[in-house]
Amino acid sequence: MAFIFTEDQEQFRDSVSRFLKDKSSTVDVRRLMATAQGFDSMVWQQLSQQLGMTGVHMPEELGGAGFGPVEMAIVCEEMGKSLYCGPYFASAVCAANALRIAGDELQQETLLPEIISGEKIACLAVTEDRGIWTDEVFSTAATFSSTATRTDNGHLLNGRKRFVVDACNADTLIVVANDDQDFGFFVVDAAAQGVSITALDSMDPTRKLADVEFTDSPAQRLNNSKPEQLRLLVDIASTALANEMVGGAQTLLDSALSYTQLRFQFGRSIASFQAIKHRLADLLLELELAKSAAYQAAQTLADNALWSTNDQTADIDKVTEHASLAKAAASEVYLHAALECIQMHGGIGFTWENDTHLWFKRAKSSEVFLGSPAEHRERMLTALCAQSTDLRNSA
Amino acid sequence: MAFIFTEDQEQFRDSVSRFLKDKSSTVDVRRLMATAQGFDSMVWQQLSQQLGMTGVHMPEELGGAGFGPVEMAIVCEEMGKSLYCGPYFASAVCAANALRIAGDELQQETLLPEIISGEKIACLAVTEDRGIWTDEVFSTAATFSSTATRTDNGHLLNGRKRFVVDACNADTLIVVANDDQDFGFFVVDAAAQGVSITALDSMDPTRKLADVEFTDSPAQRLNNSKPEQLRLLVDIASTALANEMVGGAQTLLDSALSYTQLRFQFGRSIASFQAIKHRLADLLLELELAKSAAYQAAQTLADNALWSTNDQTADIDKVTEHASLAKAAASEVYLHAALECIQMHGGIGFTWENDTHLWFKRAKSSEVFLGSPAEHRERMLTALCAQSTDLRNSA
Amino acid sequence: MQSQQPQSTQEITQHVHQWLSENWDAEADLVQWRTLLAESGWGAAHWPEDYFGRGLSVEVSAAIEDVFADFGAVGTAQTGVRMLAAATLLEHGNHEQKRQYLRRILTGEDHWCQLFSEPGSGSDLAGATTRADLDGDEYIINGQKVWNTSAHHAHYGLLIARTDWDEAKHKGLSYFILDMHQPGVEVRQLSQMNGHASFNEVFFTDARIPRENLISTAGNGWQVAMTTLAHERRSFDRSRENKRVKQKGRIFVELKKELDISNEPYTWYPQRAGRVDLVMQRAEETGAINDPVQRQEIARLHILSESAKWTAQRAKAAQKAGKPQGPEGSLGKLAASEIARLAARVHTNISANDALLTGPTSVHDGVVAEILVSVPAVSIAGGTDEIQRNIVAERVLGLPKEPRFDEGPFRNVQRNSAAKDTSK
Amino acid sequence: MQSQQPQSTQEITQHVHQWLSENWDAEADLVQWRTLLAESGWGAAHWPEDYFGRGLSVEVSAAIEDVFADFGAVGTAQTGVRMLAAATLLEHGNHEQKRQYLRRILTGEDHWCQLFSEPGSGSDLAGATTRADLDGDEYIINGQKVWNTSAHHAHYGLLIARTDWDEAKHKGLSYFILDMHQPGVEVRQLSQMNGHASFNEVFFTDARIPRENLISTAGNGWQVAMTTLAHERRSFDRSRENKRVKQKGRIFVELKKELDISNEPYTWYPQRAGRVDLVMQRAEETGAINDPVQRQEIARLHILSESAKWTAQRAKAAQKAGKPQGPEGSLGKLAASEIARLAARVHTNISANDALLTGPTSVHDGVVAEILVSVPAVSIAGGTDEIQRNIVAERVLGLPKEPRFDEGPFRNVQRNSAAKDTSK
Repeated sequence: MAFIFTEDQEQFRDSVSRFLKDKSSTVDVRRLMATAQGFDSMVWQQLSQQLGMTGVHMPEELGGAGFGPVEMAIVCEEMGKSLYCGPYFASAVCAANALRIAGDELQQETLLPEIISGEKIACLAVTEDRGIWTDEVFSTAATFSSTATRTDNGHLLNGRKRFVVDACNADTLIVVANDDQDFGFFVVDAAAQGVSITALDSMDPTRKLADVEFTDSPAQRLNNSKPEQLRLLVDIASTALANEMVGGAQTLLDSALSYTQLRFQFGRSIASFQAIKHRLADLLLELELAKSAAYQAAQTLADNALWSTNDQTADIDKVTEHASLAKAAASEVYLHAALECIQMHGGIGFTWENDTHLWFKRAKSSEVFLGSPAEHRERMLTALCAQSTDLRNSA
Repeated sequence: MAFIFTEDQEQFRDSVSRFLKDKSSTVDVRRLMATAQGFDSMVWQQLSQQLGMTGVHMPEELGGAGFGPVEMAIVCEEMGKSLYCGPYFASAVCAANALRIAGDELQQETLLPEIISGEKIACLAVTEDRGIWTDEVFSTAATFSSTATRTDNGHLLNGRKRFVVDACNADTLIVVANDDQDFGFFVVDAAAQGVSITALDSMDPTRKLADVEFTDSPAQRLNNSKPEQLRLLVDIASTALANEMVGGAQTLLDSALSYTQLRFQFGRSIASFQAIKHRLADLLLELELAKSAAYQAAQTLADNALWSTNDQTADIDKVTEHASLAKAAASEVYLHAALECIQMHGGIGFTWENDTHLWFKRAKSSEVFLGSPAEHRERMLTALCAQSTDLRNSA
Repeated sequence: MQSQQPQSTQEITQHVHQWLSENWDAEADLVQWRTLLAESGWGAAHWPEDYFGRGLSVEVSAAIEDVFADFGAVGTAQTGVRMLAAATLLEHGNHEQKRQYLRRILTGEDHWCQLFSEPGSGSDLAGATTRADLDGDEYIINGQKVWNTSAHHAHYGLLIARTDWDEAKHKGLSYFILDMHQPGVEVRQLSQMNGHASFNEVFFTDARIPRENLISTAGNGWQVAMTTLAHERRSFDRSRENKRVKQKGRIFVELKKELDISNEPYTWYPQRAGRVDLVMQRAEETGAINDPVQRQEIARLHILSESAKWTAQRAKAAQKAGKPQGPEGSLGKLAASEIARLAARVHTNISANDALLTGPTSVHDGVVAEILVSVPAVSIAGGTDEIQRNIVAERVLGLPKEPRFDEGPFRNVQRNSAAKDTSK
Repeated sequence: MQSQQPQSTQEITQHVHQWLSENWDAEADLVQWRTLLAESGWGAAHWPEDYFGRGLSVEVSAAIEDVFADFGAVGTAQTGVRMLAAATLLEHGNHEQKRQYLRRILTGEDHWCQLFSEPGSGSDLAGATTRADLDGDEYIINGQKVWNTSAHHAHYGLLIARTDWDEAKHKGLSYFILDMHQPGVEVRQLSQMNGHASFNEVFFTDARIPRENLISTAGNGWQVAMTTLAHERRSFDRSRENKRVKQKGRIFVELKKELDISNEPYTWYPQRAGRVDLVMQRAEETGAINDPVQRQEIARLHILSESAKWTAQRAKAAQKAGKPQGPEGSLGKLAASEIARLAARVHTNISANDALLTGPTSVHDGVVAEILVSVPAVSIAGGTDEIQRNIVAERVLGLPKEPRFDEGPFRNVQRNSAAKDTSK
């Protein structure tokens, strides 16, 4: 975006926004979050096929629109604003990018078109145990207890993945597992033998989580798999999530602004109390800073030929620095906005009937998803230090 | 204090407070901080001999008043309020307690009476290099580059100590140094051979710092020296400093309260603006919490027979927990109060003429002195975990 | 009740002990036993002799309660809003009102609820717009109340409603006893974001109150409400009663039912406070205790909660010593908010993804998730942090009051559009 | 000045280049050279032709300045308050005032200062109580101003003073040019807590201003002051001039003297901003970069300062693209305060005890200590954070304005007791 979105991007945002305003009202969100599936297949089909959101960042030859991370981030921001319920993040952001990065040409041609068109839903399974996105998962030295054993007919997968977003809705799972080399990405059909998917009850019912167990499940290795691709995927996912989060925070700020101006106590609107005014000003500042970071992270992804980790000119440390910077900043403002929005609504903000808690819960689940703000700050600083070392070495 | 000061303690506080109001006005502080000595010998003599402040916590048989850490903390709090300039902290708090803890009976009888009476001034030299009060210094496993070599005529001291408070005014230095055992406390005459004291220019001219170098300086080992005594001394000093700091923060809060009520802008006192009101309420909360912690730390010292590290009933982990808890809390509120006080004074608060910066600078020097809030939080938690381990072991 | 009053506290407590030995029966009917208590005057000894008490001091009455506790005997009903109703009636009710309601308050036969807050008047309680219009010998009630704990169990409600729209805000209110069991009163449970439903909404559509149920005089409702609110702040210690129900006997079975109803809204309150007690255990279970960054946050929480505890103890000790209350006494609620918020953050970081889970496979039965979705209530319920800061700033620090925008006839005061309709 | 105006910007700049080739002399006397510039109209080409300019657009004028820079030629004097004086005179001055002052502004012969803020009116500039009383053909000035940068060098001051105490606050002010070199004007340097003295106080005791030095009309002073303040916000970029003085020639020696005076108050400004640029270096020097807890704080600072930089760039890009300014444009000052405060904390933790030292043996010449004692100014100078938050809340978010307590005759408005005396 180079600090400003183009006219085309603004128009694209408007069309996404209008669509979601229509199809993802809080009535829709409340209806869908109470279901096990958690999304509306018809809306999914429309956004994938009519608006091309699922493929906006994918190559035209595979059925995408040929744009990049900035446009993907625009979709995520708007979905964050309306709390869209559906597997966009799991399928279009995480799984599609994993296939794009780690799949060879044939695998991309075979697997991606149906995901881009939304006909199939995929998801990405990474974390194990407590679902922690620790330094090890972030680094290329990660080890996983899930294993892929080579057989004559491809691989057999064994292990357990936790907190997998939208696994219940997935046709295809992209799974990170150890193999005879290091670790790699494996494609597993959700309906395949030995795949057991258990939905988790989460405080945030708008983002569906599941545990997935594999017992000798047939799996196809993505042929260009390399361990360092996991880091890039975390960067992409973090950037997308950061944009989703600033979208959500914007809705919360808007809600607080509108409610405090309507709400009268002691003969005046509560927005006229300086304590409220100043906190809203501070929240605006924090949000605009986090937005800038989220936009910049998307731009840095776009600038650094992210689709190939072989690109020597790509500044992967800058990509990681900005992705984690954005994730840390967005996590904090999202939760802050949610808490302020509840507080400024007073008692009514704590009720089920009021919509604020829907965003509050998404803010909470986004805070821990992909790693905590503290973990991302550490990750960012490591990437930053790597750059300054590079600079010193090259100087 | 068991959560409330006794009538005697309140009376003692009143007399200390009246004395300091009279003898340590900001005019006095400004006059003294501009001098190299930094204190008024006459006032020192009065507070030591007439009011017995220097010995309030020392045994009667050595010329003290026979009270304990709570009364010492009362003096420190009042001194913090008036920003008293003088070697009370160095001599009465740090050095006298070091002698009391590590000296044998004869050494105490020889050295302490003159310090208690204020005729001699002593100071404690611990940190080296960057003056860091790191985990190592806090622990019993510390090593020092300063060494004390045993000779036929006692020890010879070599090394360099940094950031020694009131070294320039000291007749006697108590120095922590390695000896043939582990490390111990050594008494050095400031006028002895090979002692070189260099005053440091500090941003806080109300607390005089110096570097001290020893070259084959004759030194007397305190005969009951044990490494674990350093930890107790840090506890005592931290507790005293915490009380000094909450005193200083109280003055800053009082100043902000009084100025914001007098100051009119836009036809109303600025204290009537909710932004100011609410921040003052928050500051009061933070200060009262920190005060409770500072008082509790003093009481815990008093409750745990601190003068003897041999006492089996003493809960040294509780002492450390509360001392570091109080230091961390007081450091943060002191700086917070100073920043708020400047901010609420507006431009005038940034001028030399206004007194706020005197306390601001003391807040800053207190923040780093004896270790940062983060270091004390870590130290506190370590002591807390040690207790729960004990509890589990004894259960 | 007509018996000669012994002189010293010791004599009284001995007398009560003797009386209990003669009368206590763990197999008695709960209401029958409490009826006996009410008639004997030992169940509320600090109440006046004319109204089921013995006119003794509050201190002696407390000593008598200790005798009951030591003896293992059940006392009068004290849960919920009923004691607020009693205190208000004792101070402002007339003779007929006291005779009519006080006995059944003590026996626990009647449940009560408070009908003060409204959707349009939360922090600003005196801005109530529920209207009470005199029509012959009855007041006709229209409007809505909210945050009414246990209203769905209540026989009677303590209601403030506006009887005069041309008076100033605080002067147009009146205080009533409302019969909850009538067609014009509809009670709806209000679900919270944490899935619990501790409160109700109450809707009035031409509900009726006989004129004799007006407490004090018309227009004096705010003064009467102040009495209720003052007693609300002296919160009831449920732990003693809750312990008692573990004893054996028919009467305790009945008591347990009563307590279950009154405890029900509060089951999530420990989570609302942030469960500081769970932090170290969780940090050890997950290994967060070994992470230097997490240790800092855990330490901050420990510092905050210990300091707040000591501050409360300072306030208590000063009060006990008869000293004027220092600032430390007014800060507990703000400190509790801070503790809860920080605790939620620490629990999130310690538990990471596990913090989200609520189902049967979750950590400690989903308690961490319940903490996270409950904590936001602390800084709102019982007076928002913003109101608390105003109180601390104005009453403790003596700073200027907020400028007023709600003087003059209430009819002309700006208020929430939803609430405006009722003033026509 | 009477020459035919070329048409295109390119033609103009070529013409100026030609003109410079013919006239520029690095060994010239500075004032003589600038007098030539003023008379040629090339030194302030966007000013009117009648007043040392050529009536060209601001854009063309900027292009001409670029030609000067490329050529290495010295332009007109632009430092300090003089350009604010010029802008104000051009908009509100009469013909005589413009002829009298503008030329010597361009040549740099006269220094100017601003006399707006008072001890009793800082955030509330319009609450000024310095009085100007008409006495025959002169105004008599009494009162005090403060925060007057370079007043001790100034020949003239831009003064707002109250001429009518019965008018409303903003309507009783008038705007004057004051001759600083007279007996009733006393200038005192004001020391700051960081040891620097960037500002002055100015005291007036029966100072005199001839009636013809009133700008605009009596009572219109606030409107005139708005013009001055609007230009103050377009801050002058000192870097270009500062670079130029490294060139050789007599004229640059004189220029350097001028710039030294104008730069002098600002030497500590980089420290005031927190010196984020030094953080990583210091963290590596001390080993703090290896401490996980310190790394968190360093990372927070990096996030804040990078985000603020990108936010400023977003605002700039939007402006450049001709888009309406979004909220991001009004937030820079608040962000700068946060950055500076956090940077001070980080520097303190990184340097520990060394952060205190100021003497010759200190780290980097005491720069860390200077950061710590300078940072508190950021959130005050140029509009406190509180004022900024009000502006953001009211102008960007559209929230209600503060209730007013300063309407009606200024004589009756409550103000600081110290300032009250002057109103008698």
